[in-house]
Amino acid sequence: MAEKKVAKNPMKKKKKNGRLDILTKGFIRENPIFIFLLGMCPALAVTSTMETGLGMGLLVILVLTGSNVVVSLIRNLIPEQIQIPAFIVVIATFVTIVGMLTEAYAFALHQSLGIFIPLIVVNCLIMGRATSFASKNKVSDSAIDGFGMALGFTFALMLIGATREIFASGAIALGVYLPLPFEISIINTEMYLFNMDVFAGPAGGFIVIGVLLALFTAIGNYRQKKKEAERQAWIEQKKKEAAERKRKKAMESAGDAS
Amino acid sequence: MISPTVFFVAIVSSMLINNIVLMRFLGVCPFLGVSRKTESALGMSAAVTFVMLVASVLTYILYYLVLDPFGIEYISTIAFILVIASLVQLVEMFIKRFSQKLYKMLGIYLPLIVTNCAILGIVEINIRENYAVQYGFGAGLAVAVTSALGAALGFALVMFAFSSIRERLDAATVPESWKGVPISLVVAGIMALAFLGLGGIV
Amino acid sequence: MFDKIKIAGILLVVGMVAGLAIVGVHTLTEDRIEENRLAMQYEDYVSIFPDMDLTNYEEKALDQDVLTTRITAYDSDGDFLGYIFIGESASYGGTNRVLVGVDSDGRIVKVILSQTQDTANIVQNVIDILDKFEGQAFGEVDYDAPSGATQSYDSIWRVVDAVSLMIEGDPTQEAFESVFEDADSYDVLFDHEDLAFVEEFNIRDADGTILGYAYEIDVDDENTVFLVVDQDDVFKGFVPKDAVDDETQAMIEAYDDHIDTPLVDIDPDTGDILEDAINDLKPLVETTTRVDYDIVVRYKDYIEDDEVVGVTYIVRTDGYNARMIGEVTIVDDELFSFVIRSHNESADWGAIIIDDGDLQEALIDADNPEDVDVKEYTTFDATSGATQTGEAMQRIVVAALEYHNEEGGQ
Amino acid sequence: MTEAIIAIITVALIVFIYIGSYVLNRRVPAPYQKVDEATCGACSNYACGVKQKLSEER
Repeated sequence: MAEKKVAKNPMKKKKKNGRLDILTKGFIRENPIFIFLLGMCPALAVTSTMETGLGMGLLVILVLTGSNVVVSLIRNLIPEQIQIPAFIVVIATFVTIVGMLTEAYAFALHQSLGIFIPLIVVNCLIMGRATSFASKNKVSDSAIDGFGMALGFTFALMLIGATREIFASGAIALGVYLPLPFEISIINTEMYLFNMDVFAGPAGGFIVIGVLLALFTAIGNYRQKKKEAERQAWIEQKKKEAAERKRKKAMESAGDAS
Repeated sequence: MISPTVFFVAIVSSMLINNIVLMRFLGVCPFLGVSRKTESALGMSAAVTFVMLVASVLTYILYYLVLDPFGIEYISTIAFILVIASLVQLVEMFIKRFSQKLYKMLGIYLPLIVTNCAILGIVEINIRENYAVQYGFGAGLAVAVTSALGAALGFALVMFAFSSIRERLDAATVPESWKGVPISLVVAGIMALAFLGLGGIV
Repeated sequence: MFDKIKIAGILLVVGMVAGLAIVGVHTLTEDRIEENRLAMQYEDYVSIFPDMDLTNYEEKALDQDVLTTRITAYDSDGDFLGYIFIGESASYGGTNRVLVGVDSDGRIVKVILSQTQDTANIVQNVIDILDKFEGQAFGEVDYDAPSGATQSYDSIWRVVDAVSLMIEGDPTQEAFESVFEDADSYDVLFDHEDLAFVEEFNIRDADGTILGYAYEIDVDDENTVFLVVDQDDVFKGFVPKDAVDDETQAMIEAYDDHIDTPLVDIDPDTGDILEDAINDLKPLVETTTRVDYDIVVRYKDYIEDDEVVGVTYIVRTDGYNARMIGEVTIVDDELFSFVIRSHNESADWGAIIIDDGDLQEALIDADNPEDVDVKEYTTFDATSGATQTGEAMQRIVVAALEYHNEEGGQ
Repeated sequence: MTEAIIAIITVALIVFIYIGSYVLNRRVPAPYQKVDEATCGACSNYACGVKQKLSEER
């Protein structure tokens, strides 16, 4: 009798490569915007084009990685009771520095992001990572965590920005705000008659994020249902196997008795 | 002497036309987070109004008496956020000590305000507007505080309206994946469209 | 205790390190940021004059309400391209910075809204319409205001208007320049009533020194003429404001012979309004000592037995709405009368106290007009306009007395 | 140079004031109040004292 393929236990977690997991979890599973709703203000304000979203993302990558490293470095030097304010000082310093660097080396981006550069200070994502991860982990892990989370944030901003830009202008441009040596449109539908300016404006921002969130929730729900169904199937099978074993045992014991 | 219309325009434009939440995208986190009940929306608005007014006065004075004369405007970001943060700490402390009633009303919302980009945003905008250059130090301060008041009123207005809508939304039948934040965001988008029409006032 | 000191120490170290890091990065990036800001300005300039030579241009600060700077642009051969005027004007969102390019023919090259805090979609409405300015000559600028963007558009229009005035020239200023080559600016001194001329001006050179005075005469609805005298009241001729018809021109030319004679020596016999003006001005010239336009004009001396017993001062100040002119007469070093000769206060507020007359009386009766509490006379409105009107009136009396005491009535 | 020193001193001073006020605030006990745990759980604010207290109680 050929051995029956045994279903894997879906409840048993797959063994994961620790560092890789820290890096990639921010993309979908723990995406700061779509899952945790952190940093909604910049997600609405600077995503009228994909490139400004990307630019904001890059700044957040710099700030979050930097602040995570410093927070992790000083986590044992700072007394417990003043940890949170000390972290705020670290973050504010990083934001000020990154703001100055942007103004010096990416002036167009600095102009288009406006007050949202200083407002990175109050982005809950950064403080959240500092308190919940960097203050408890090694420097290298904290750096990877900050980088990965900010990458997920950037990905979300770019997705929102791309959606809004394509609806608003029918094309996606690159090289306008960032100091790139070229200026191209990645996608150009040439459908100028169908441009909807409202997507570049505030109303479009809210609606696009709302729709994308619903999409992500739907995918999450679908996955969960699938997982649930798998789990149910596995339980059914286990039950069946157990019943089989029981029956066999009973038959064996009956055979012994006879 | 500046005419009273300046104040009127400052209030109307920062409350309705450049509404802090729907047009400037500041304070979206509390807008989504604390707007589930009308009561908490109003509590949050009261706390924001108070802190915003005091913070605009303090940062304006700090900027024009210390940072600007010494040519060290570049530290304004860190200076402002720390001033706001310490302001919130002090206010919370005083409320805890002297008024239990007030603490019950505002206590939960005060710590939330530090990470509320509305305060830091309005403070930054006020400085960028160069009111002191336009109207002189004293009158500029008055205009800055007036527009901060307008912004706070605009925040309260939108919070109140939005929380009322959300209370209804909770009772409505919404598709599974749209429940909660997604449908609220779309509603906020429609509200923003409505506010777009107010641009014609001025 | 040691714990507290440790915390305080750590705080200071954290603060110092943060400050050091920020200052360090600032010194590194400072120059580049400055360069970028300049480059942003240049971008605007180049979009107006693509051939402009950025290494060779002149920048002049303008002393004007709306316009702040005038840039003279040259191309790489050094040929004159035109001017760029930079103006700042208030809108609802904040200050709008507007650039207006003017070519050598006096036509608008381009109008740019380079900085604004207004809402994006409103700004877009305005920007769409800015193209219409292109190629228009000043003097006949035609525009359609976009709907729903009134304040934003008005702020831009104010700048274009100011540029227009500067390019087209102000007819009054040009008239004065035809008499005094160095004429650079002028002020309206005060309005005259019941005389052949209506307004009095002083004419200044670039340093602010007074060159002379002018009196505006409305010959009829369309023809306006200035009677100009120099600092020593020597007649400098009649000059037309704008173009005048032949009849008026002939009237003016009849006086050409009298140019450079002291006004008091002219005894015309033409029987027209210009003669009336000269006759009206003569007594004023004889008795008027001009001090400075903003403060006091000594107007008339009352002489008894070769001794000055009374003096009338004309004082100008800013009321709530606009200029307010008062006439203060001092006899024997005491306030004798105080009349407001012209004002522009609103009928509901400021004008009420002026017409009422109680404050004037109180100011005259008071031993020290400075001590009069203006608020008592403006009880109907304790906060705004009226109080300021009252304070302006008080300022006039105080200024006249002060001047009188300093100069000893001489 | 003096400008840089003033900048550093200003930053250090503000940091001192801020952290000082934070420590002072933490020492003042909050009056007891009943919190709606469901609403509180939905909020993701790190600095919320109520939330910390709740988790400690648990």
